[in-house]
Amino acid sequence: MNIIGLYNYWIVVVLMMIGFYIVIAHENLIKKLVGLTIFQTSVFFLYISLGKVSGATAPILSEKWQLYSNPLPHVLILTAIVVGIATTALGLALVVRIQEAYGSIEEHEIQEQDAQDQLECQLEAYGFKKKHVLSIQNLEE
Amino acid sequence: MRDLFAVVMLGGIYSLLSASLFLDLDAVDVAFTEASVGAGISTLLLLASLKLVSRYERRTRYKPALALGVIVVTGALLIYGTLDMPHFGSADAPAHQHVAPRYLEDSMEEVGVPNVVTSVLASYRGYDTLGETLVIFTAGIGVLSLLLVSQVTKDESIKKVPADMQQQIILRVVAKMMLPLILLFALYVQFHGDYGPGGGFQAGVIFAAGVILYTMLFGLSNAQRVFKREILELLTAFGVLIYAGVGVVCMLLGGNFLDYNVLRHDPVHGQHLGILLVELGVGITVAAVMITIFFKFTWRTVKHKYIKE
Amino acid sequence: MELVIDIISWLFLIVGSFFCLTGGLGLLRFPDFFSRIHAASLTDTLGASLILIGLMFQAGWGLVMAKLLLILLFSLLAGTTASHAMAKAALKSGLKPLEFKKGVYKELSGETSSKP
Amino acid sequence: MFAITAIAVLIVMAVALARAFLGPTLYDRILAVNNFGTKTVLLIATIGFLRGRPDFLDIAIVYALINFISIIAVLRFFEYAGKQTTKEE
Repeated sequence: MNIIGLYNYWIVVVLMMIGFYIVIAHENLIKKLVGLTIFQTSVFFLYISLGKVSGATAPILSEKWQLYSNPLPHVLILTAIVVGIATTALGLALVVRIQEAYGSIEEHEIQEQDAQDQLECQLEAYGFKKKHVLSIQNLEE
Repeated sequence: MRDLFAVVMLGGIYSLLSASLFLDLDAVDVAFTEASVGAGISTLLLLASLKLVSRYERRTRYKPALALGVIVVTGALLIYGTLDMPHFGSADAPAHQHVAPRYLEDSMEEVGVPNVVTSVLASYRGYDTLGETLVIFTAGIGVLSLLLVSQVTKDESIKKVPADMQQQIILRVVAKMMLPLILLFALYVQFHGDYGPGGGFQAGVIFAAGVILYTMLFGLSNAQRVFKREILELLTAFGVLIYAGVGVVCMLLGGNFLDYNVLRHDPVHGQHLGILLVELGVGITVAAVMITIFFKFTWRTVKHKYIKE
Repeated sequence: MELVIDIISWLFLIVGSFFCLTGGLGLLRFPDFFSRIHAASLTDTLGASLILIGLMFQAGWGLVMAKLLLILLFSLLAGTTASHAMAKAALKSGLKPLEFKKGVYKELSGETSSKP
Repeated sequence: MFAITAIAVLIVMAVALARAFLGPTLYDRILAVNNFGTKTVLLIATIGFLRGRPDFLDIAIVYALINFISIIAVLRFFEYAGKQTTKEE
């Protein structure tokens, strides 16, 4: 009984870890954002379950009810949800721009392109031309 | 799952489920917001941006072992941390001891609004909500500056691109019937927020959802004839201005910033007026920002299509 | 009188739940998309309406009744329209209904499968 | 009695969820999402009566609306994507 009463936190932890796993293991940026949303929702669950009082009802006062759940977490989470969607929208806008700039939303492809660009820049600084870069690549292969 | 469309759809189901769970945990306002924001707007935005990026996730090198290890360790630590937490649903948890009883007991006399969530949101913690509104405002500006489109291409091509669903007659007729109901319901949610679940955030999102429905079925150019870009940008700022303006008026009348008691002779009436105005400001900002963001995403897709053809 | 209303409302709720369950069964067990949408949308409309009417009997006159009526209106309008749009979109994208012939299901009109 | 209805609706929701996971075509998933949404509306209405506070039906109305809008959105964006893929083929 002592430990069973904590099940709400365990659900939160499991959800949080699922979201975390998606964020770190997947390379697709849209999927990362979905994972971030799941992570976010788990935090919402944590707060709301903290505010729940068993046998109580929603904090809208009426004469029939005496016991209400805690309204403070509700307020915090309500605004957090709306701020969360604003952040997600910003993230999606960034993803769209990344797609336009790199032609891909897979993380490692973006990094490869970046590394390639960096290499070219450095070589150009030392006086090499693009032709040389290509020949170096051929040698490596 | 590699099809990102399926991922987005399952995400929609997930957020419907979580909203039901919030309802079950007595958080009606939160369930309201999650239903309209999580299931509605975020699915719409994800879909709109999926249209711009590739639909399938590429099969990539995949190292689950390290990630799995990290999350198992973190999860175990977190579960160890929960062992000291108060039990689920217990009434004597520390979270219920501090300010919450005061809100529940005094809110009726001090603010006179049955929905305690609204009174805490708009009155007791008005500063916080002002900050949140500013965050949304900032996010709107961020999306605007990221997805800015030059004015020249806009006017030429916008008339040439018809709405995607021009041929769906039944949908258009039904949507026309539902649109006034949706907008009316948004207004009801806006002004009934004192007595039931609802308020500025939810109403703004529902209003935006109605406009988005119109945009999807009748085309961006028609929608932008009603909601001009300049007007939307103005409204975005105007909502924040109302909110902060109420605070400044309170200061001019001799109270503290956002202290609504001084707005009228009777403090409770003053609180009513203040909450009404503040929620109106929040609603205007949220609706304008959401519509702007959706327009920007849709405009990107229209532009891509135009360039391709 | 109270008892009569209760019994009527229970009847509506039970029948509505039954229709919902059959719809769910069809959604799970039917072989292709078009039979599934048939099962789901038809029972959905009837079951949801019955359950909502059953709840209306419990609510009595007032704001709650009005809201239930609004939900009923929305679900009638939106549910049917959404089903129509889904079926139309599926048909346009090249999904073919199945045909039952000699103990096996085949795609109608004999064309080759073009499932996405 | 409300409990029986709620359980029936919950079962159907579980079935719809299964279909959304299994669904061989994308349209099966869309159908499952739609069905899930309408069932959620019913569940919320029923839970309201079960808890004895049926004044929270606003949320059910919002669900009905949002469900419709998101189905339309999915169809619209997917139709476009489908055209695009056929063009490429």
